[in-house]
Formats: sequence, C-alpha cells, structure tokens
Amino acid sequence: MSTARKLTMAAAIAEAIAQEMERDPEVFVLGEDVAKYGGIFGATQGLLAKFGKERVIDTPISETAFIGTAIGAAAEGMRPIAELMFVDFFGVCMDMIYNHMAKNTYMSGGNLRLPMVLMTAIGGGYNDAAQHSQCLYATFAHVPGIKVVVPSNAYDAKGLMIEAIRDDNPVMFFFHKGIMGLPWMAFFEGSTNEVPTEAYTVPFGKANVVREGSDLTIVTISQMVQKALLAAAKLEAEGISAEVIDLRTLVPLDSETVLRSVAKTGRLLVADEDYLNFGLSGEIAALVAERLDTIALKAPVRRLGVPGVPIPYSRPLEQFVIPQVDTIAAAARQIMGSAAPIGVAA
Amino acid sequence: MSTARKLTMAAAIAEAIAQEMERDPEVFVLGEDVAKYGGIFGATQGLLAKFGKERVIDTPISETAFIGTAIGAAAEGMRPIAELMFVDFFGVCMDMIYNHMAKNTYMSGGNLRLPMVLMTAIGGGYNDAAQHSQCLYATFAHVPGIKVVVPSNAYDAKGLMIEAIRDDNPVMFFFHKGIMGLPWMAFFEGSTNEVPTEAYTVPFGKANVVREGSDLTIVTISQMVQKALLAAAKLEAEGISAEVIDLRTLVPLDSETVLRSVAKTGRLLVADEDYLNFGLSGEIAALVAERLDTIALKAPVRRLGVPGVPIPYSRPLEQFVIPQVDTIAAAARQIMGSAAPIGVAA
Amino acid sequence: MEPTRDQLLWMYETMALIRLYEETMAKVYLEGKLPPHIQKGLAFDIGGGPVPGEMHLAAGQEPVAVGVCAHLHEHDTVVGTHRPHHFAIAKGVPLDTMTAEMFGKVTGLGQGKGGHMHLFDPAHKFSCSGIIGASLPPACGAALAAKMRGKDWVSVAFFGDGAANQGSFHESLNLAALWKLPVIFVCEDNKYAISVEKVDSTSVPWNADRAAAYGIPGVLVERNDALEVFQAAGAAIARARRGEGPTLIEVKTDRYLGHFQGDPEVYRPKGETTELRKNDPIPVLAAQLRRMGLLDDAGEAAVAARVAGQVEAAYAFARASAYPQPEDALRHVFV
Amino acid sequence: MEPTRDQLLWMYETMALIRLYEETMAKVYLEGKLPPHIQKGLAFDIGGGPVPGEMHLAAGQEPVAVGVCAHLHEHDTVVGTHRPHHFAIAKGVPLDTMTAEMFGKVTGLGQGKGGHMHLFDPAHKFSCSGIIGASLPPACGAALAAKMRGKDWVSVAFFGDGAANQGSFHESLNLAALWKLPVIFVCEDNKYAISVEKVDSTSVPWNADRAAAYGIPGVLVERNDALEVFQAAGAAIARARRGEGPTLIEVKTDRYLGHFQGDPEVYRPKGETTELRKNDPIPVLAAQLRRMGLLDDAGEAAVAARVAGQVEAAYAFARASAYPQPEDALRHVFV
Ligand SMILES: Cc1ncc(C[n+]2csc(CCOP(=O)(O)OP(=O)(O)O)c2C)c(N)n1
Ligand SMILES: Cc1ncc(C[n+]2csc(CCOP(=O)(O)OP(=O)(O)O)c2C)c(N)n1
Ligand SMILES: [Mg+2]
Ligand SMILES: [Mg+2]
Repeated sequence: MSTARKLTMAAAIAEAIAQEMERDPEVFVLGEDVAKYGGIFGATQGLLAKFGKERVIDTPISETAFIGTAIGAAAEGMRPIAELMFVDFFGVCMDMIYNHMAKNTYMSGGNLRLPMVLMTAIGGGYNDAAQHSQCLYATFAHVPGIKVVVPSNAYDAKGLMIEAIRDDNPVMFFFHKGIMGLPWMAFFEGSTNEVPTEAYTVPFGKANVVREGSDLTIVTISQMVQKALLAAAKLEAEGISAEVIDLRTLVPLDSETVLRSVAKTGRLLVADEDYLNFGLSGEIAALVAERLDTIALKAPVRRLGVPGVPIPYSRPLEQFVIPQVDTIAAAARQIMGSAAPIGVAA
Repeated sequence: MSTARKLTMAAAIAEAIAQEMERDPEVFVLGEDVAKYGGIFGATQGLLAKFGKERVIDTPISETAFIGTAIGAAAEGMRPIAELMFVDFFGVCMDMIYNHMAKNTYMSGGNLRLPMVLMTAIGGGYNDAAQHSQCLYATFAHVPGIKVVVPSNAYDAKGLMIEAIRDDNPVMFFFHKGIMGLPWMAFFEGSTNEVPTEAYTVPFGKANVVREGSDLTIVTISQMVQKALLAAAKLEAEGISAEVIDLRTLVPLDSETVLRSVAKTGRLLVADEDYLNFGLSGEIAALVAERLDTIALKAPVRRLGVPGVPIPYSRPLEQFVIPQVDTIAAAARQIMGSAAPIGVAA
Repeated sequence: MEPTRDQLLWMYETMALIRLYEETMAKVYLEGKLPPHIQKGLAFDIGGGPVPGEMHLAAGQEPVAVGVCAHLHEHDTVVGTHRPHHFAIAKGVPLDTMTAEMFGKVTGLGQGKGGHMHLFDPAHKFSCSGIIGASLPPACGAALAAKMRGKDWVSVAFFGDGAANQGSFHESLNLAALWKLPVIFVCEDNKYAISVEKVDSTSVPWNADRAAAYGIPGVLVERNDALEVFQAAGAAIARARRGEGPTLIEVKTDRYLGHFQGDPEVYRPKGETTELRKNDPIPVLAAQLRRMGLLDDAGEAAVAARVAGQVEAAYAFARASAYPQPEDALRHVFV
Repeated sequence: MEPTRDQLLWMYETMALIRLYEETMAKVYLEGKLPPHIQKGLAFDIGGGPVPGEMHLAAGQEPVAVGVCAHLHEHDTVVGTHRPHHFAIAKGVPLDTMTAEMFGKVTGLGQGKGGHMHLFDPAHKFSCSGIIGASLPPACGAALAAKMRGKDWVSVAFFGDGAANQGSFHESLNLAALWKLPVIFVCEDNKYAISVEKVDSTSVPWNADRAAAYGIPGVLVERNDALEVFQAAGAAIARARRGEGPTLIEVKTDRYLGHFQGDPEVYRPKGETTELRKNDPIPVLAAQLRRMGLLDDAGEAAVAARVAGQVEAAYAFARASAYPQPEDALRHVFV
C-alpha cells in the first residue's frame, strides 16, 4: 500500500506519466526537450531512461506540427501526452489546439475520440517577463471542448494527471513553475506534499475546500492556492476566518462548491494570477451574481488578478501586478470592513 | 457638409479606409483577397482601383508572416491595416498578435509605437459551423495591449475605423458578417444607417445608450445590439422598458455607463454572441458584483451567450446556441419576474 | 506501377460519381437561396435552403482524389481540406451519411454538427477541416501511430496550392522527413486560393520543388490526369509502406466552379473554365478505357446509371432524414 | 567585398566587447542566486539577484553579429532573438541603457518592463523577442516599409537553427521572396536548440539549402569566422539594397556557454566546449589583423582597455540606477 513520502509536483507528474506508460503501451510523450533534458520543468524526468526514445520523443521547435501530430495519433486511438514548454507559446499552435483538438469530437457528433493530454508550464514570479510568465488558462476555458486542469500541489497533480491520461477527451494540464519544487526556482512549500506510490485518480470538476472558514470565501487555483493559504493563516491571527477553495479544474467547473461556500460566508474574494479582465475572476463573480436570489452577500465581490498589463520584467513591477500573499490578505481585510450590498427585497 | 445617405457597414468601413488612405500615404492594406476581391466581406471594396496594388496588397495564406509584416511596418511608423479573413483563424497567428503586436509597446516602456489595425470578421447565424462562426473578442480583451473595437452599425463603424487608423496603438476591429449588409447574407437592417460623407471619428471607450429604458439594462455589442433592439421593441409592447447599451469597444471598456444604467434600472441582462464562459458576460456581471455597495439589484444578473459548445452547423442547433431576439426577450421577462436578491444590509 | 483493370474502372466510376455528386450539390445548394424566397434586398442568401453555409465544390479536381485513393486500404488515413467531397468519396465515406451531414440532419456523419467542411468518418479513416493547412499535422500523427504500432499503414494529407504557404506545411514536412513517417503530402494546384493566383502567393513555380528543403522526393504531376496521379501516388505510397518516409506530390489540376458557390469570380479571366473543361479528365479516362477495351457504350451507360442511382439515393436519404433536436446542440462536446 | 581597415578593427573590437559583456554578465547573473542567500533546498534561484529571470548568452557567436552588422547603417533594422546581446551591441544599442534594462531599472531601454529577451531600441532600430521564430515576420515588415518609401534600407532577421523549423520561417521566406523585400535572413547554427541537436530536429543538413524552396540565394558560411560572415553578408545586403530581394545565410557557429545560465548541459558531450574554444574567432581575427599589420600588442591592449571601460561603465550605470516605482507597472500598455 501507499507509503508516506513527499514528492515535488514535478516528480509527481513524471511518476504519474511513468505509471500510465507502464500500464498502457499506447501512451507516449512528445515535445521540446522532454527526452534528454527530462522537460525544462522536470515533468518528464526519467522517462527517456525508462521507456526509450520511441516513446519519449524530442521534437523540433514546431509546435503546430507536433501538437497536430498528437491529435492525429489520438484520433487513431493512441494516448499522446504533448508538452508545450510554456503556455506563452500557445500563439504559434492555437489553431491545432482550439479548432481541431477541442472541436473534432463535437463536429463528429461524438464519433471521434481524442484521448490526449497537452501539458504546459504557467506562471510568473521569477522575472521572466511578458512572454514567459503568463497563466492564460482562462483563454482555454473560454473556448469549448478542452478540459482545463490546474493543480496546486503534488498529490493533486499526480491524481489529476492519471485522470487526464485515462480520459477519452483532450485535457490541458497547466503546471505553475513556482510550485513544481524545482531545485532552481523559489517555490511554495505547501505544494510538495505526500504522494502515494501507487496510481490513483483525482476526479475532474470537484473543487477542494483546502481550508474551512466562516467569514469569507477565497476562490483560487494553482500557485495562488498556496498564497491564499498563507494569507488565511495571517488573517486567522487577526480573527478573520477565511475559507479557501482550490478549483483544481476550470472545465469542468465546480460551481456548486463555490456557491455553497459563498452562501455560507456571504463574502467572495477571487484570487487569480491570470489577467484580471474577461477571465476566471469575472466568471466566478458572475456565478454568484446570477444567484443573488439565493445568496445573501455581506459585501461586494472582490477580484484580484494581473490588472490588464503584460507581465513586466523588473522585480518591483512584477511583484506589484501579480497578487501576493499580502495583497490577498489586504483584500480580505478590505472586504471584511466594506459596506454591505444595498440590494434589498423589492 | 454631410449629406444624409445610408451605407451598409461594409461600405462604411471601406469608405473610412479610403478616406484615411487619401489623407495619409503611410496607410496601406494587406490581407488575403483584399485587393482583386475587395475583401470577402467587402471591407476593402474599391480600394484596389483607387490606390493600386502597392497599397492594397493580396497576401499568401501566411497569416503569421503578413500580420508580422504589418507589425514590422508599423514599428517603422507606417500605418498598416491587416485583415484576418475570419477571426476563427487567429490560432495560426496568435503569437504575432498577442506576444508582439500587443506587448511590444509595453515592453519598450512606451518607446515603440505600433499604429496598426487588425480587422477581422466575426459571427454566426448562417450555418458556417464551428470554424467560421465565432466571435472570440473576449479572448483579445483578456490579454492586455489590444484595443478591441466591435461596431454594431455603419455610422459607428466608419467613425470607429477612422479612430482606429489614427490611433498610435494596435487596434483590433471586429465586424460581424450579419450586419455588414452583404448582398448575399441575411442582415439586420438597423445596421445599415446614415453615414456622413466626410471623415469623422467615434471615440473609443464610450458606450452608446442606444435605447433608454427604466426596467432593465441589456448590455450588448455587435450584431447582438440589433437583436436587443428588436427584443426591446417587443418588450415595450408588453410594458417592459429595456435600456440597451452598445458597448462599442471592450478595450477600453466604458464600465461607468454600464454601472450608471444598472444603478438606475436595478436589473442586468448581458446578451453576447461569444462563448458564455470566461468571457464578456462574466466581466460585465463582475463589474456589477463589485459595486453592490452602491448598486441595488432588483433581480439576479442574467447572462446569455453560446453555452460552452462549438458552433454547430445544423440550423436548429445553431439557432439554439446563439441567442436570438426571442431568447433575449424571454430572458428579460424572466428577470422581471424573478425573485429579488436577498442580500441585505448587515 | 500499372493500375489493374479493377483500379482503372474504379477510378473512372469514382470520378463520374464525384462529378455528378458535385454538380447535383451545386443545384441543391441554390434551393431556398434566391429571390423571392429570401430577405428583401439580397441577391443570394448563404444561410438559406436545405444546405446553408459555405460550399466548396471540387468538380475538375477528381483525378487527385482517385489517383491517390486507388492505392489506399481501409486502415489508411486520409485528411482532406475545406473542399473535401472528392477525397471523402474516393476514400469510401458513405454518400448517404455524408450528404445527410451537409443537410444538417441527425443521420449525418456528425449528427449535423459538422457540416460540409467538417466530415468525420473514423470508420473509413477520413477527416477534413475548414482551416487552410490544417490537414498536414494530423496526417503526420496518423502516420506516427502506424509506425509506432509496426503497421505498414500510410496516411495522406491533401492540401491546396494556397495552403502550401502556411507554416504548417513546413513544420509537417520537416517532421515527417525527420521521423521517416509514412505520409504522402498531396498538393492540389488549381492555380487559385480564392481570388489570389498562385503566382501572386508562391515564390517558386512548383511546390514539388520544395521537397528538396526536407530531403524527400518531390513529384510534379503535370497533367490533370488520373493515371498520372496514380503513377506518382503509387510510387510514393509504396515507399512509405516500406518505411522510407514521406513524399510530396503536386498535381496541376483545374477548378471548374467558383471558389465557393456564389463566388462572383471577378478575378478570373472570362472563358477560362470553358477552356479548362476541354481537358476534362473524365472523358479523357473514358477514352483511354475504350482504347484498352475496358469500356464501351453499354459500360459507360451502366456506370452513369449506377452513379445516378447512388447520388439520387444519397440526396433522398438526406432529405428524408430528420433534423436533430435543438437541445442536442449541448451534447458531444466531450465523449 | 573586402572589409575596410575600419570595418576590420570595428569587428575585432566589437567582438571583444561582446565577449567581455557576456562573460561579465555570466558572473553578475550569479549574484544572489546561490546558497546561502536563497530559499533552503534550492541549489540556484533563477529569480534572485540583480539580474533575475532567464539569461541566454552568446559567447562564441560574435562573428555572426559583427560580420553582418558591419554593413549596416543606423536606418537599417535588426531583429534579434532570445539570445540578443551580441546583435544589440553590434547594431549600436547603447550598453548602459541595455544593461540597465536587464537590471530592471527605470533608466533601461524599456524602463525595466522588457528585460533581457525584450530589448527595444527604436532609435537604433533594434528589437528582439523571447519567441522562437518571431524575428522573421517583423523584419519583413521593416523591409516592406523601406521598399514602399523608396529607401535602400535593409532589415536583418537573426534566428537560430532551432527556429528554422518554425512555420514563421517558411511563411516569411516565401513572402519576402515573392515581394522581393530587402531582408536578410541569418540563421545562427550553433547545433543546438536547448538540448535538442540539430540532427534531431532538422531533416536536411543545411538550412541554407532551404533557400531553393523560395527561389532565393542560400549561403552557408562554413566557419565561425567574422570575415567569412562579412563576405556573405556583404553580398546579400548589396543585393537587397539593389532591390533584388532576400537572401538566406546560415552560419556554423559555436555556443560556448549553456543554453541559459544554469543549464546543467547533461545533453552535451563532456569537453565539447573546450574543443570549440580552440577555434575562438576573436584570437583568430586578432592574428589576422596582426598579419595585416593592423594590430600589435599596444593596439590589442588599447582595445582591451576600451572595452573593459565600456563594460564597467555600463554595469556601474545599471547598478547605480533606480528601480521604477511599483505603480509604473500600470503605464505604457498604450502610448
Ligand atoms: C488559416 C486559414 N486562412 C484563410 C482561410 C480562408 N480560406 C478558405 S479557402 C482559402 C483558399 C485556399 O486555397 P487553396 O489551398 O489553394 O485551396 P483551394 O480552395 O484552391 O482548393 C482561403 C484563403 C482559411 N480557411 N484558413
Ligand atoms: C515558439 C517557441 N517555442 C519554444 C521556445 C522555447 N525555447 C527557447 S530557446 C529555444 C531553443 C532555440 O534554439 P535556436 O533557435 O537554435 O537558438 P539558440 O538557443 O541555439 O540560440 C527554445 C525551444 C520559445 N521560446 N518559443
Ligand atoms: Mg488552390
Ligand atoms: Mg541553436
């Protein structure tokens, strides 16, 4: 049975892939630097040695061709896992992703399955600037046909990756660089946690209440979950009880857990590292705004995200635009002190 | 001075471009089928004859190259207008659009200007299926650095296009095929309206209250404005007074006009033809949810949009997923009859 | 490689079937799209009638489809284009469900969700899309799957002369050459991409010559002729099955109709299609078959009768089928 | 085309400047990134120190930059890559504001918003980006602008061997060839794209041969030598200025350092860089200059002193400059 051991999120992802590759000969991996290098962020570490270069394939810098190749192989029933090194590069291959991978099943009336995973690195915080620091998951959640998975810790990452590989639909799997536990990048320790050795799955569409609280609900995802937990600990000391929800997947989205929590606390803060406008934070706020007949808010909704600017390089600038632990705590305090909504029964 | 004459939106756009090309020799047009054909949707009709093939340039089907070319020419101070034939094709060239066109000014600390327009066709309703019917403007409003302009009628289209050409920033200009007044596609007549002959501008970031009302606010854009107006007329007959707001631009977004209207009516319906999730409708709903300390809602917010599915081909299916005049009217009635929000002052 | 008698007759009959199918579609497509049945002020309503939306027909381009597909088996994969019917028919996609799809019916290949540019038939390993240049990468994927599974299956990506300037062309040819994938890239050079002539889009006369940039064979088929395509494709497919990698084939072919139905064709020299039709590949092949003693008046009449029956049955099936329920639109995003 | 005395000396001194700049950066970059100053458990902290983020250095690749830029004027445009310093320096981007940008300071080219991969200097017509293959399309645009304005200005797109397999390569070369744009495409073949060897990514030995696919000249520079690059670039640029269109040049060059600083280089044969450094192009050019009587001990010392002074001043300027205010992050999305 499961032995207790801690794994980094990178190692957990690589282990999930390895276990599925052992189980199913149709699973294979392709992408830039996934073989000899083991993936720039370690998500494919050790796979080349275990499975050889026929199943762990370094590709040219031809994202359209190799993601399209994954689509074509998946249509034949294989189960490819493609890695797009940084999500920021999606612009060179978005057509394959959203016009084909995402839509072919629908356009075929369900006749065609595309059992594939597209994994990619997200997130800033280490000064990699505007073309290497974005989250962008909302962009993929906006267009239909892609399951959008965004883990916040090693345990979830392993279970969600195995679920993704076994899913008969296209899944995008977003790992934040700052929680991978890389030996060369600062990370949030909460993301390196106990991971069972055996294979297991974490279901899609089930948000995780990672901390219970009664005063306000913080809805978040990915690295921001770790930040929110640290903020919640601070707030606790000040007598504010924050409930923290890790959405885990955006498609499918577990709106019930969000609504239940907000109904309980009466206050909502969305903490996101993607761009603020037209994205995740708006969607979550809207879910609540649509249910104001059953949810009594004690304060207006608040949203945190990158405020309509590209990610700047310089440290003080980047720290300013990406919500930090203190930003979350401050927003929570502000919500607790803010005037109540004035909407009243007619 | 201005003679009263009606123009189709296509003709109005072409006239705007022609007038700016006459005024400024640095303005030029490039794209697929923009020259001999005059643009598949007529947005460049007549330009080749007037300005010759040096300034009205048919390109290969190489969207990355020709949009990148526009970026490079704009960096040199020229004012290119590139046409991406359908927005649905953005996936083959999104990198140029959002990593370069949108970010170079910011990354240069404002040292570099990119005075260019990228225009593109949007919208469904004529059964062109999943890869030729999308709106997707929210995707471009989500990423920073692009002004997002989406006219609903010929008058606005001309003024907004001239404003776009004269703007020193990259502007994306989205025209809905179903309001262009093409001789081969059903269209909404309200979009063909009086257009002055001389050049004029319509400012960005100023929503248009196209119809005043007191019971609910319908926030909308593009072809959906025309649908909303027809719905409002029906509702009027039933004694429901709908205010209709045409956002006209998503970036910059005129949130003040929206909030003022919702504060007045106490009810919000967002009617959108883009995908429902993680998009425009969520953003507008969130704006209101963030201001519930000053806005008293009489009903929960409602959103209409394409509900998380690709656009299906078959007529009954497409009509079902794209909000129609009747869908808007029904949603408005439902809002009027719905329970009031239960949020109360603490 | 010489075609067998069966292959010759199959190519002829399949071309005849495609031609009749396309000509029939050209007529059916107009139903409900012309005055007085449409919105006032319109000359044509693209969204009207039983087959709405864009319609790209392949009359004239039949040799490309049959010359290649004559070599293919059920397990070989074909990825077509926005102009897909000739490929689909040649690959064996059933005419009735394909037609029903274009009528938006629940009996269609995609239950009405895909439409004319999005025909998916996994059983016959056919697919296509409306995005230019999008056929090449997935065809590489099917080929990679065959190779990884140790099969001698091949895949074919068809694409137009316009598509050859998309980045996906370059990326796919490099990848396929590098990995020696069993894929055949077939460029239909009909001299136009909508209104843009090939000479205004392509910096070299022949895309076939671009094969050298990938170290693979490039073959130019100079005539719009089923037998010439057959020869070129035969060699390429055999090479691919032997594990020697991809080939690029370019075929000079002719588009008899507009880019899409309703195309004003202002960009086309008057009378061009009349000229082109003088080299119609179907009578050319018929004449060859007659010379070879494989066809006579009775045989030709029999072919005509068979294809007419098939086409009629397909359209009848499509018309008689039911539309999906509106709420069905919400199904099939995921399996 | 023979380089003038000034050009020779400029190339030598600029290579020396680049090398010292890069070697200095390699050291400065480590400041604040190693234990014990970083988070426990880390061996290296990419986000630490005065110059955080990724850092791609070009030591060894100087000949490509100087051999090309020796021919360029202020009004000519250069678009570089994610490994941009050598190009920027050779194009005349001021060292101080460029360095300040990498330190994230308000005096930087982009007021700290861009960073190492995003150096924009419109005054010297230099830009670059972190996206592979993204240099080619905008370079076509600068060339189109020159052409439309009737200038004999040229533009240069630099890119790596890895980038040559991006779709943008194909699209841009076709477009430039078709429109006879005055652009020079220069491929730096350093045999690697991060860990992936060129032989594992590219289906032909030489990208220069791919020029034939566009009907333009393709030139392979076989040695990592400034004079050889100078020759090839001179012919190409003259051709472009004459209005005869683009050229593709590929230079076999060497990357002495890791792909980025901190790269474990597990993929690289041990001792490879030691071997490569034996052909260091800087002493090679120095020896040539000495043979030509253009350089002696004193001259070499003077160059060394000048470049040391420049580099020292640049880093001092950067260190002494202030950070932008946090709220400045909200400015400059639009002008
Ligand atoms: C990426 C992309 N760009 C543009 C279009 C619009 N478009 C549809 S068909 C076509 C011309 C295609 O020409 P070609 O590849 O030669 O095929 P043909 O129509 O001649 O069969 C264009 C530009 C598209 N569908 N996809
Ligand atoms: C579109 C895109 N894909 C992948 C990357 C990640 N990446 C950064 S540098 C690099 C290798 C580039 O190789 P090459 O073009 O040969 O340049 P070199 O690093 O050797 O100078 C890769 C794959 C990227 N930045 N952009
Ligand atoms: Mg064509
Ligand atoms: Mg390289």
